[in-house]
Amino acid sequence: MDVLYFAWVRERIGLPKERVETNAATVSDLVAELSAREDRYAAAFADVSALRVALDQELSDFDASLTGVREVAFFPPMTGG
Amino acid sequence: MDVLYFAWVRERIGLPKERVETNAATVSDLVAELSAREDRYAAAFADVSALRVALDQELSDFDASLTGVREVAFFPPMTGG
Amino acid sequence: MRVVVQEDAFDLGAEANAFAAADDTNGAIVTFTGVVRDLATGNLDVMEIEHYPGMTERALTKIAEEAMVRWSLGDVLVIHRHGRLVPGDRIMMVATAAPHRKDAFEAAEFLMDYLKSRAPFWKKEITGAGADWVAAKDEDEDALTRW
Amino acid sequence: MRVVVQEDAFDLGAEANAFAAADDTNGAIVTFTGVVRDLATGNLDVMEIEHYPGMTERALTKIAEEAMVRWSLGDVLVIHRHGRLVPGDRIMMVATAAPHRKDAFEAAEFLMDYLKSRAPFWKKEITGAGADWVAAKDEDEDALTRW
Repeated sequence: MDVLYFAWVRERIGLPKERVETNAATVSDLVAELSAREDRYAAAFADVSALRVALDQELSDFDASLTGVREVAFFPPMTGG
Repeated sequence: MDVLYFAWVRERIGLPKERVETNAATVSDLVAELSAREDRYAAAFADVSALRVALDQELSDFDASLTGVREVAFFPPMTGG
Repeated sequence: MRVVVQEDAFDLGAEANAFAAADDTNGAIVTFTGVVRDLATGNLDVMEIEHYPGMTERALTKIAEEAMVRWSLGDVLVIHRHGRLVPGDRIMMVATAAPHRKDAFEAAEFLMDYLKSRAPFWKKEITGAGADWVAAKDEDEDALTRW
Repeated sequence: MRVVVQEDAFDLGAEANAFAAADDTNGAIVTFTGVVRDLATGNLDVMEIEHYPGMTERALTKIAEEAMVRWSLGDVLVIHRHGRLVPGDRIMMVATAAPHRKDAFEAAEFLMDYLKSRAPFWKKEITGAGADWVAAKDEDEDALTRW
């Protein structure tokens, strides 16, 4: 699936988008898998309460299932307007 | 003093403004005095709860004193905006 | 702060741009524009707006000053027309500029609520069937209790 | 209903005039415009706005549709910029048209509250001292409980 990062999550991880092959069942599983991979992921995901996640461009939750999802995005709380 | 009429009060009384010589102490006294004068005044002032009054261009009450007042205006509730 | 009472049409866009151009300390700009609505029957020919010259300017200025005192505002604009208007014409506008959006919104609603019931304007609707003065609505008077 | 996400500047006045020109059934038109404010220190050079192409349009459309369902509205407009802006630049605007002013005001506030916390935009402030992502405010999240 495609994993996208925005704002300081993008800066901390060092890239805006990547293709991830995973069997993670939920968003939290994916976060754990990425965090175990490299320090920069662990740093970005250290406090998930400070993060938001979107599945296929809809806001979702960290315990949501990834079944059938093609695009996951992680970012901080929005600050538009 | 100058007495002004607006909207349907003006139409009912038949003039926008007149000079009135009076010793009326309050707005209510002035209303009674005008109403006694002619039917068209009595008709316009029949229900003062449907009217508003301004003294020297400030909204006021029917029991307000007319001492020192130069301009009295009678009109229905406003409908601006 | 600017209060304008005029018979002529005003340009909403030009007024909004000029109002918003003022500075970069007010992050929030709200405008409200009132438009002459046609009647439910769709046969309004003319909306005539009478006012009380002198008192109108005083009342609007007082309301605008009150808004500046109650909310943290950078600027306030009030424009109100009188005379003969037709459906689709813009009757009036208010604009508020504030550092924060809550102040800009609340102040604009306050201005509208007070302007409706405390500024000396009276509307008359003229149709083929005759002319009728618009009656004040209880809900407009009730709206003032919010402030 | 129109939702626009663009890098280019927009003309508030032209947009307001075009939006208000639509018809004579909506007596009330409200606009909100967000302007890049300078910092308290007065040294903001650039405000960079990042967004999530695709999701941004979906989120704004969903919020605008929700407003059309909740209030009696004739029309809704949302414009939001992204990219590099400087103090005084207009970031975004919303506009609502309704038969009654209460609907127009409430819907505009609703649009702003949701757009602030539910549309994927992120602001970064760049000064001579460096760059900082703007933190979301608890009060913006709290504002949603009103609706």
